[in-house]
Amino acid sequence: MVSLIPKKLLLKMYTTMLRIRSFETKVAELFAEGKIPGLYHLSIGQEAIPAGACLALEKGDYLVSHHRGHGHMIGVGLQMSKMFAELFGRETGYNRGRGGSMHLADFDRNILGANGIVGAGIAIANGSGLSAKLRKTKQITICFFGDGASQEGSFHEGLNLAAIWKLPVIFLCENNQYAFSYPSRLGCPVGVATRAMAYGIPGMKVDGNDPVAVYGVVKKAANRARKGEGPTLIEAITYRWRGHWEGDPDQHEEIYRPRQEINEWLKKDPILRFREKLLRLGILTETIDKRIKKNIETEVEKSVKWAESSPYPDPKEMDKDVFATMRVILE
Amino acid sequence: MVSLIPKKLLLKMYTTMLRIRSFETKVAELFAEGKIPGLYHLSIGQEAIPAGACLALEKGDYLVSHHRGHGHMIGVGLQMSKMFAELFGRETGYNRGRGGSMHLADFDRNILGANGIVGAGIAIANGSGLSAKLRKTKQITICFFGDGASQEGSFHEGLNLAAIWKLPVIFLCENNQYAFSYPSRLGCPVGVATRAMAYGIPGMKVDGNDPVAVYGVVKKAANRARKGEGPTLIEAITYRWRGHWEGDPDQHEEIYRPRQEINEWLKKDPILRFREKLLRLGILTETIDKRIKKNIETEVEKSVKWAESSPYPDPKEMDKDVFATMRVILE
Amino acid sequence: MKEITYRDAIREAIQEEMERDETVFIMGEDVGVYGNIFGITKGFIEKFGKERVRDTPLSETAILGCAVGAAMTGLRPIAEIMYVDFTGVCFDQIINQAAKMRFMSGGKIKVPLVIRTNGMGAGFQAAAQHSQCLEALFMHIPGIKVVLPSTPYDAKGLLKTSIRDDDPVIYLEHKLLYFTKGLIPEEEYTIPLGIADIKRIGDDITVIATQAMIHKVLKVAETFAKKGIEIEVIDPRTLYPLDVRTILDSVKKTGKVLIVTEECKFGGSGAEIAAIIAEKAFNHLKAPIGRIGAPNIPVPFSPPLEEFYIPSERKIEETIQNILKHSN
Amino acid sequence: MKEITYRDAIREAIQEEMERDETVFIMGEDVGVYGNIFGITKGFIEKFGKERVRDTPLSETAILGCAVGAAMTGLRPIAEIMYVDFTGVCFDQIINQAAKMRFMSGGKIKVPLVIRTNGMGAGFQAAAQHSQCLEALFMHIPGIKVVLPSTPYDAKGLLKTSIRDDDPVIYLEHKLLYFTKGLIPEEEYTIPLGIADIKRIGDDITVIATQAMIHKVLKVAETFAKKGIEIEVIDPRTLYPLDVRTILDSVKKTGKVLIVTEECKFGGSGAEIAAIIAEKAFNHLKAPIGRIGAPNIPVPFSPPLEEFYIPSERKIEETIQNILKHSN
Ligand SMILES: Cc1ncc(C[n+]2csc(CCOP(=O)(O)OP(=O)(O)O)c2C)c(N)n1
Ligand SMILES: Cc1ncc(C[n+]2csc(CCOP(=O)(O)OP(=O)(O)O)c2C)c(N)n1
Ligand SMILES: [Mg+2]
Ligand SMILES: [Mg+2]
Repeated sequence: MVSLIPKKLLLKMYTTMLRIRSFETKVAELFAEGKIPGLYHLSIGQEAIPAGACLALEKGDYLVSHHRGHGHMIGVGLQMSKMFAELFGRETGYNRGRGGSMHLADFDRNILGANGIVGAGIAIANGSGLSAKLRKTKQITICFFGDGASQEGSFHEGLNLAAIWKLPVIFLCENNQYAFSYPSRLGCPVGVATRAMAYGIPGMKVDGNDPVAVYGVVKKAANRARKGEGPTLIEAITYRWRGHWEGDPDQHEEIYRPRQEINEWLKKDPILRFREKLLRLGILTETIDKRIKKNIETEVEKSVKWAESSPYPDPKEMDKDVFATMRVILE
Repeated sequence: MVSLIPKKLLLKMYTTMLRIRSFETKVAELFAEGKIPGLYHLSIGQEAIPAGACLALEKGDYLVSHHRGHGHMIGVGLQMSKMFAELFGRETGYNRGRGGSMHLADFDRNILGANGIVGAGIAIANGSGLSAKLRKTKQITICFFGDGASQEGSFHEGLNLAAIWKLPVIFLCENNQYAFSYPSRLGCPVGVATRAMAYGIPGMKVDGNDPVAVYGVVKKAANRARKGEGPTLIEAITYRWRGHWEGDPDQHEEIYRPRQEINEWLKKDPILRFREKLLRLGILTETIDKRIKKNIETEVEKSVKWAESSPYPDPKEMDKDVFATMRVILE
Repeated sequence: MKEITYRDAIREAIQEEMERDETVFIMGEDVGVYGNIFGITKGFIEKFGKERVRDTPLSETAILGCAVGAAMTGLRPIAEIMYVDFTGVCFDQIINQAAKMRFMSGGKIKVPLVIRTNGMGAGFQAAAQHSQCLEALFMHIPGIKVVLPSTPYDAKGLLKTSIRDDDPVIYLEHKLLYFTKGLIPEEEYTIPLGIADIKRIGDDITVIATQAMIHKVLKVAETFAKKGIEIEVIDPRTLYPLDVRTILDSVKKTGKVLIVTEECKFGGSGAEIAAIIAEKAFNHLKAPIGRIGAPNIPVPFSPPLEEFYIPSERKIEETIQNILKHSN
Repeated sequence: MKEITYRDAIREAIQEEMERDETVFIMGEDVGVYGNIFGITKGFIEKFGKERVRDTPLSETAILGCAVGAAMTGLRPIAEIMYVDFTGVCFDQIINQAAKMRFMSGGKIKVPLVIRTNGMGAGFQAAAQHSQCLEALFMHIPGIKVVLPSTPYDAKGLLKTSIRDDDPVIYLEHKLLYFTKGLIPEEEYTIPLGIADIKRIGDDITVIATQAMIHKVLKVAETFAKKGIEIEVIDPRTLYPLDVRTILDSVKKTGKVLIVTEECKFGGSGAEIAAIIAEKAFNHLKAPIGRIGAPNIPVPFSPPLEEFYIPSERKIEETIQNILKHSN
């Protein structure tokens, strides 16, 4: 598989993974220092999925994300600076400080947003799918969600509708083994991909710690979608390294995840694994690697600086953002 | 299969089907004459399912029904008189006139009620299932719903929870080919029973116009449930003869159902088919048949009379029925 | 002008807008082949094709989610939820998705979506889960406009505006009104959202009412007129935006006010209207603010119960009488 | 008496009731192994076993449906929905099932169910879908009792009563209050539903407030006290049943009233309270009824926006000042 992919793309996958990790490592740090407010769900350990999946998309495709969505945003090329600005609650953020981490979006790039309600995006993704279909644009929609989301009614209704209407949507479940403290082996014993059978659509399981494998299945699903053959359900197996949210004590104490299990997964670090592969194949060299990392470091530092020095939004302006056609009354 | 079932039970199945049909034929008549108010969803053509399923239950088992629920009520032995009284909106009705057809229930017999919200009962059935499990009573719960309900989120969440907790619940889908005007072959192309695979539980498809076949699968599912092995999903294939609700023009005009299709299904009348079988086996004779029908006719007439002559509830008493612990203020 | 039913007024509005703008489409249970349970979209498939007149499975969350996503990406969906009672199974998509999407995005996206529900209201013996008036729930959620027409004229004009509006609108139809008739212009017209209609002018008392209650109030007003008492009858038509000015102006003129809604009175839309008046027109009030609604009970099935339950003309009359007793 | 946090008061209530009555059990997301996101049920599995402390999948409709069914068949479930915002995905089970089951049955069944939600309220920068105050939605639905405690004492006493109550109760916890402290008796106590608490006695103005707002109002009241102005502060504690008498008695005494809630003001619970006063205590009012709530905007994320959004002590103070200006 790797051999079929242009070197440049492989390097981009690698860089994307690194950028996601650096971004989120910084987020963890800033949050711990009390510099950014809000609730944070980090995807460290899961970077291979957005890196593989987003690079399999084309310009103009729609993306629907969920609460653990920073990786997807970076995957499709959102700017770290405006992302950080959003987390700092600044006017220069993607959502002008109104949304924060759980609502990051960039409509200029058809990134329809993260979502604070588990499973809600699954239903919404059908909308951009239908829209592209009716407007005959060949755009597809990729919808990211977790294993926990596959237990929500919206998963069922959403996948069923997509299947019935043959909508150009890829449902990509990031099975990181837990929905908060609830293990996915309890919540969905048959495996999420198996559930595709309930809708008569293809269900594929893939190593979510291998960006190339993810790229492959998403590419396949994207082709299928673009040809008008309908949706695909992909289950990418991975693991979240950190607590459910920043502040989750499971990060430090053994509450719902055995330390043994975490340690096993740490060994499967998608970035290290891919790095070694690329080095072995001669696509990456230590020098290039250093340069990439240096660049990202600079990018992160600059972005944070810019974000932090950006102005806060003016509360008196909030009244304009509720409706497109009118202001609300601020008393 | 038939040979394994006591004659008495076979006759009871037959009688039950006839009682359901007579009851509902009368309902249609009374509604057409403007004698009973409300919304009516009749199950004429589907009688084999409640007749087979309800007789496979034991005393004390729970039953959860849906909007098309008269058959289930008669199946477990509710009295026609109090059912009619409810439809007439009288104080002597099962729900004291507060509920009507869509909310018929008899808590003395653990009949937890019909429901006006499609799919809602599927989630509620888990509650009586869990209750029996925690109280260690060996009661099981049977939950009836339609093919349309299997498209609701509550179906997914309900079946998943039942599977995970191994609840003693039988989910019996009466696939009568349509959810109102929407064909089940569109809404669930893989077939409802197949969806059991998504939860790792048994899914069984059965001829819903054969009470003995229904009895067989329900008995099996009931044994499984009672042994603590968890839920079963049964899909009983059948057809509704009448419109979705009384007043649905499809009853008389060809709107969403081809006449051809209806005619095919009319030939598969579960009652006539079973009658012939019983006659052939010598279990039923023409004389007995006539007697049964005569008795039912009398029962229906008497019940209607009693119901119609029962008093209406007193509006001033409604304030007592909202809460168990207090009256509400009537202004 | 032509005479038309409320049902047909709604149909005309949808049809005209679908003809005018090809990004408008309609989806919902039984809206296609069946043509909607009240026949609103009968013949639409033939006219607009199955792509724009979409029968859906029984999946309200999927319907609304799809509509939200489509509205965010260039289309103007009309999503139908059969009875308003069924919004319970897809409530998140209304209150947390459709209504908040724009604000959460920092005002960068618009969501031009109309959610129509057929079955507000009691009077059909459809019992507790098919008879509710739930406008108060939607009105409390910022980000969605709430429209509840009471006449064919309003129904058509407001629906056309709702479809053209760039914000999510929940358009609540009352089942008892579908076959009531009224006059509408032959030519095209629209009615802005947020403008109350003074259905009758008067100086003695202001009665604010919505949907089915408007008609009862108008009848009662006629009786009073015969006795020389002139009732001003105001139909807000939209609860959000709410035409506070028209309401306050009238109250300032009459000094007496009664609010009549069919919903459960407790915590209903009438409470907000009363509260606004109590805050903003207090010095003009000459009597306690009267409020009529259903008791705090689920809608009962049995005809005598339901009749007792729904606010009656007699009750309206008596309450007005009582308020009028207060000296000026 | 002992000092305890609101969080621990809630834990004690659940624990004591589970010890007292073995038909009481608790279910919800992350309530078992994790012990609830705020640690409320930490150690419960060890104490009561996995059968009575049930971790559920991410399926709120299934959670509530199961709870309704269990309540109908002899158990007393406590069902937890993590944040109140998530009730949108299971709203039907609350408004159409739990709340209406008894009435639809003709009063023949009882549904002794407590729905607890952890996360009412803003102040955590949790943004639009994790910060709402939705009490007004539930209050409008007949058949369910609505409890919203503001202190550890109220939290424990009201929760114990709710669990013992034979009717469905929605018990709304405010996320900002979990780690506030207060005194409660060592011995067992309960607080009846429907009895407001006069948190401070005064003659000059009545301020009615709930949850987090109570604490702001009490602080403001102290400032006024220094100037010799005595504010009566009333916490209804339950919105349904609502203690109308205590509210009206106070208003009749003071003649001036301000209602302070954190929810969006428009169509909120404060509207109902204002409307009742405007109807029932009109002749005692000496000033317009004041009402403070959040603007009609989804809860914003950014700290300065959120701060502006949540009703502030300053705003409360100024509004009281304005109302007091009206002559007696
Ligand atoms: C409807 C709803 N229920 C519960 C929550 C609280 N919650 C947020 S994320 C989460 C777990 C989600 O698990 P999963 O879908 O597997 O995604 P992951 O967090 O593992 O990436 C929960 C319970 C929510 N936000 N929305
Ligand atoms: C949540 C909800 N959506 C829609 C309806 C309106 N409705 C009532 S029955 C029905 C069709 C149900 O189909 P199915 O489950 O197959 O049962 P059947 O009527 O065929 O017996 C519809 C759409 C409803 N009552 N509840
Ligand atoms: Mg997960
Ligand atoms: Mg059906």
